[in-house]
Amino acid sequence: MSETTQSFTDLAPSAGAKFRQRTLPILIFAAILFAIPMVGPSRTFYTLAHQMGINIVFALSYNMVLGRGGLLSFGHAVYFGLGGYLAMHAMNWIEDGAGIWGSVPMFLLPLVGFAGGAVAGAVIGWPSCRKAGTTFAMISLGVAELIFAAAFMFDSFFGGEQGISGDRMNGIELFGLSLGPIDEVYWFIAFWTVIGVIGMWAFTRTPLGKLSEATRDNAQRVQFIGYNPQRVRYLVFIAAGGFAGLAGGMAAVNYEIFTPDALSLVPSGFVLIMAYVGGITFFVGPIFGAILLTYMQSMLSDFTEAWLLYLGVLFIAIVMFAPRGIAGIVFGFLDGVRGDNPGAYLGRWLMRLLGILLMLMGLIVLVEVSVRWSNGYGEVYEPFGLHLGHENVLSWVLVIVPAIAGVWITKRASKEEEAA
Amino acid sequence: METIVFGLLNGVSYGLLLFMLSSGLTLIFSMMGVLNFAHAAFYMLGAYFAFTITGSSSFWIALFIAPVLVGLVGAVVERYGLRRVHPNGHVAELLFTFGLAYLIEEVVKIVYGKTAVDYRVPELLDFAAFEIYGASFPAYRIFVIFIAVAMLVGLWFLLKRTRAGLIIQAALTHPHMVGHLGHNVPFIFMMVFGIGCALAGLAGVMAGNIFVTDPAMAVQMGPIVFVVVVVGGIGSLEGAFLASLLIGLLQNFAVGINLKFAEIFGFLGMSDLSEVGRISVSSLAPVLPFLLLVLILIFRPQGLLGEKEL
Amino acid sequence: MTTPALSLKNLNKSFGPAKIINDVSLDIAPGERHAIIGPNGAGKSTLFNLISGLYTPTSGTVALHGRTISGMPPHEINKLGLSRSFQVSNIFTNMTVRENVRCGVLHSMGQGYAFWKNIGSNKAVQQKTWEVLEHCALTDKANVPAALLPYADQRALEIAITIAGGADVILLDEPTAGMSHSETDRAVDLIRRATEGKTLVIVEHDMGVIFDLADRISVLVYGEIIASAPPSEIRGDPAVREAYLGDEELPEVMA
Amino acid sequence: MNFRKTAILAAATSVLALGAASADTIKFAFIDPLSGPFGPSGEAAYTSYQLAAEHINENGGVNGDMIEIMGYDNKVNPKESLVQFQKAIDDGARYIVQGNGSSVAAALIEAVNKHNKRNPGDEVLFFNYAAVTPAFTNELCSFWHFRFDAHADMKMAAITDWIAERDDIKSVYLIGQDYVFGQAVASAAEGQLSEKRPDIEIVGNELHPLGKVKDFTPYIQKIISSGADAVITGNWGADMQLLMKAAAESGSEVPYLTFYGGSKGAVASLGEDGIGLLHQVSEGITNLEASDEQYALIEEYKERFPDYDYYYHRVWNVMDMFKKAAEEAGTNDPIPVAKALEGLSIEHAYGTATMRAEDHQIQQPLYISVVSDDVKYGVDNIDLGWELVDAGTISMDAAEQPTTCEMERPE
Repeated sequence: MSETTQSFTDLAPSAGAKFRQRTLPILIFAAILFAIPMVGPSRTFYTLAHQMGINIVFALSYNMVLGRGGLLSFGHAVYFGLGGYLAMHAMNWIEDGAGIWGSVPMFLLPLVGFAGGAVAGAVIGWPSCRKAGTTFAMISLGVAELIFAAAFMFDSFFGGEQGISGDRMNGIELFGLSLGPIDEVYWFIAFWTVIGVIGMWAFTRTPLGKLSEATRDNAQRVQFIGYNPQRVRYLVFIAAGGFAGLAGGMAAVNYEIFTPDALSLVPSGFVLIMAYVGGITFFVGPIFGAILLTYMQSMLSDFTEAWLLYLGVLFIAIVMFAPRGIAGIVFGFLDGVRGDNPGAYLGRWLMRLLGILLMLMGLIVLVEVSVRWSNGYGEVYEPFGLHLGHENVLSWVLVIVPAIAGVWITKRASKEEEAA
Repeated sequence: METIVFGLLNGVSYGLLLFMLSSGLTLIFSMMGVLNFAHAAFYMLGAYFAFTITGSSSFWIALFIAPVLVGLVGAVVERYGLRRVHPNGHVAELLFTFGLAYLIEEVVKIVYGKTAVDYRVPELLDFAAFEIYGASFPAYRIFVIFIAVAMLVGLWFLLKRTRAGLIIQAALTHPHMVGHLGHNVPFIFMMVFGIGCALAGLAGVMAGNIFVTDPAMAVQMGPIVFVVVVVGGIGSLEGAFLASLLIGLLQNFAVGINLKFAEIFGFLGMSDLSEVGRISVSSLAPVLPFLLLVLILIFRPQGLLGEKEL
Repeated sequence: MTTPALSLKNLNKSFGPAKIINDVSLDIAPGERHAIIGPNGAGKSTLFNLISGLYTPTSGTVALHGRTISGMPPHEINKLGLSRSFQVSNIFTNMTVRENVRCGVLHSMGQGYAFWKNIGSNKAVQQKTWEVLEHCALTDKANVPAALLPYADQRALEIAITIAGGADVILLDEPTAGMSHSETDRAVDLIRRATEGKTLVIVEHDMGVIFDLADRISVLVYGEIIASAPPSEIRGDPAVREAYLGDEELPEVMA
Repeated sequence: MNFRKTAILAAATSVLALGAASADTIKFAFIDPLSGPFGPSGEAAYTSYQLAAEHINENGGVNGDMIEIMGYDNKVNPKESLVQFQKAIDDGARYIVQGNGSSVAAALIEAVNKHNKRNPGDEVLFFNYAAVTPAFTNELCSFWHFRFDAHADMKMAAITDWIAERDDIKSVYLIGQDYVFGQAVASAAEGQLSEKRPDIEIVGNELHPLGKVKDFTPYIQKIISSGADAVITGNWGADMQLLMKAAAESGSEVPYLTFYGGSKGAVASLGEDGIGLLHQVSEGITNLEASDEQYALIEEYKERFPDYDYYYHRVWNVMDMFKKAAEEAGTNDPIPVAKALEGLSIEHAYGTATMRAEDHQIQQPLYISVVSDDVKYGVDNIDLGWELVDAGTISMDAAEQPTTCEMERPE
């Protein structure tokens, strides 16, 4: 082959491939965002979509640190929160209209958030990025606790428990959007989500983005190709802080309020789960994770009070059985179907799916029956008109039989795969 | 004088409680490299198991059985969960325990209900041991100190005087060496994880009735254990002991100091009307450990007595 | 006399009580191919780590083209034109071969820590990456993830990354370790071509490779250089023979 | 539990019982924690709303319409509350009820104000049953917000009133959480005490970080060595329970006057040690003299929801006042109901409650009670319960506080 390779251009993907792999997905993503308002969605849908947009940017920014940079952070919400707080103050400055703020459109607030997150990243990253690994993780934990505690001490910036609130319908209108009604906010969120996604994708294509991956893989070797890994980590950390701040700025406009909870360990843990469940080795992984987990967080609690338990099970299942996350499952499936023997692959895949669904069914019956038993309000789990009390033998049959069948089927699918 | 005596007494008793909780994590972390986020969840299990056993028999039986049960749960978790995740690296292991903490809390809520259970100090020890400056010091706290010291001695004996202990000790400082020694590494890991969890369970048995036994107790204690382990230094039980006492004393003495920043830094022109000036040392006490954690990691990453960096 | 490309003066390194490098002094002229040999545990890798900045010397200095580099961090030393490879393949496993080499190229092309440029649009970087790949016969594997490469190709990639930055002093740590005969021949050929006109310092166990490549050989035993001379003289040196007594490789080649 | 489904089910059964099939439903969105660490406190209120709504529905509803309580789990997070708020509006809710967390209440007040401004004709009302930050009916007051709980300064007024009558109390120690609420409680206590009993010395004013203290023993020892005759705290949640446990353990014997001593699990965690130690201020306790219907209600609640106790008496006030206002207005639409609520009074089981028109703050008598083992109704499924202390009834006038509210009313 080497004889036929005449120049470097042959090594790079062709223009067509570039379009298919890089431009097209972004175009499709933008087209979906553009099409959503056409179907006349409800407020709930809009609200969820906004939350998803914000979480997509937030989770992607987290993955710049974890997936691309190999740094496990327990305090990423600090940058989201500080960027958001700054944007919130800027919102109020715009309302006051004093000085330069009178001429800043509300639409550009996420840029203020970006600046806030990046500055916070620059200050906090300075001591913490000197080390990677567990040291970094522990520093991020300690810093997150300290900042959260500080949030309740400095009311002038954080507004105490009630936080800082503002009104987004001020300042100059951009693109004819007053940002009042929820469908106008949609365009704002959609615009910045696309900007955030493109921005972070572009970052992976820059020298610094590549060096970040190199540092993750082998920090020692990076030193011997002329780069300082600490500096690479530090710069990536600032950029990630900036994009987290961008998401914070989006949240500031969307919710018009920021409270200290936004800085706590809870959202920091949640963004970790979003990114990991989505798949940290893929650029799009955190997008999947953000969409799924945002949905779970806001909608699953309508159906079951044990939603945190299901979330825990999902997370552990992903860590144990699908470390490449949902994106890994999706791309693995696509590869398999395009593989040598798609029929057999699909068969195994369906079998495994069946097994997983059966196990899930057992789990759901177990959890729902137990939760009601534990509450003691005399309620009974009644799916599809069945009456599944804890004293009903059928309940326990419906737990054990599907669970065992599910385990057996999945095991068989795995064996077949090994054989294939 | 009162401040000093109270600070010492409470600092030591709280510090020893922290040591009970963190010694297990030190073992696990040093040897397996797993930052067990679910450690505090095992502590909670200890308290709940003790509550159940106390209900059907007595506290004294619970004192022995509950930690063993927690240890068994830990061993099972290691065998069927952690071991599977191990090939994917430390981050995956850490995330596994992260999810496990969620899961244990939710299961506890289903089994024991969402609110606090009535887990009491045993009647035998429910009296004031002595009284100083009008405040009584409960006998149970003395018992806690006694148990913690006994545990320290027991651990020390196990590590320095038994063959298994020597292997574990070697593994603490040189984890990669143990495989070469021809020992059954997975089995050792399972044992260490189980023992570590049992120690957390013991702490739960002891602390659940001093504090409140409810599903939030794990989240409450979670982060502070890491502080102890990291500040103490990897592979060093002595370090964890020192760090526990240090943090216990630091917090308790800070509570006794009513000075505000404005009074300390008044010479810099700080007024007690400013937000920074209004902060008092005692109000900072509970966040001091985290400050200590960050400072230690920046200036002495190997911890107080650790031999290697994280 | 011209300034030596690399000059070690009274270099010492101790780890606690253990003295690993003992008063090593050595000058290597520009363009020279210098081999360092010695029994296992003699301190060869430690010496490389001292030169490349991974370790700081206990005492003594290292100078690159007359400029003291000891005490500098590795990335600064690399910027001054010294590059090294590793005994155990030390590559970016989750990236493709092309990306690996490109990372090595970046710095010399003035790309710095840029986050405003597209890495794919810089023609000079692409051109240079391709040249290095071609040099190391890796073009047909350019888009393979590095972790999936066969061993010999990983070693080639190791060298490719080392030379990619265009350093004029190259340190190679056992580049042919663990290779078969034919693979070794290819590797030697590659090293010869890749280091044309550059200063090369190489640690090797394979004496065939050494005597084939080197202009001068230094023998390191227990942290001390006991001889430093052209290959022909080294063959007859009794001190070297004594040091290698019992070692199977050297006598066989020297015979 | 499928909260929404259960509530619908409850509403549906009561509709069937009446045989009135044509009635509309009035949708109340209950936005509070229903999972996670604060789940229990949300659920205790949620179950109260359910029972109150059932009773109203059984008696013919409001203007012939049935009430439906829809549960939305906000995880005590302000942002999540706003998401749930939008969901509630989508589901047709015109009344929002919430109580846990001033941060959430502040976010909801803002959100409701903005929603009503931006969506005329679709107004919603916010019934706050437990968020006590005084600002909500002072500088932040809103026409759309009604508070059915005494705010922090009113509760403090009740506590200081009681202390003022106790000549044996010469010194007081203040301890609270270091954030807006805790600070407000401390300054209210200082201000009111110096006015009512200038001779009382405040021997300590301690603020500790919110939810971070594991062992309160050192704080208690500071209290003991200060020689205080009484302690006032606005602590809630774990900070309240751990404080009281440490107090009991260290043999502290002075009264601890708390806002939230009645919260779930606090009495149980103290056990007998709480007797005579733990005091609370509230708008009613189950062991007050009351009508047989009230006793029956308390017993029915306990039977239906054995995990919880009849604690949220004010939930019944919310629902009864709503019913009365809507019937006076002759419609269930929010704006007329809001106008009818202004100045409305009802007689509830433990006194008269009046919704003050100028700031939408309820005014009612308050009660100071203490843990006792000689009670009709225990709490937390043990034999201990709350008993009124001597002179523990604080009249409505004594608890009333001035307001700075300047309310903007719609045309």
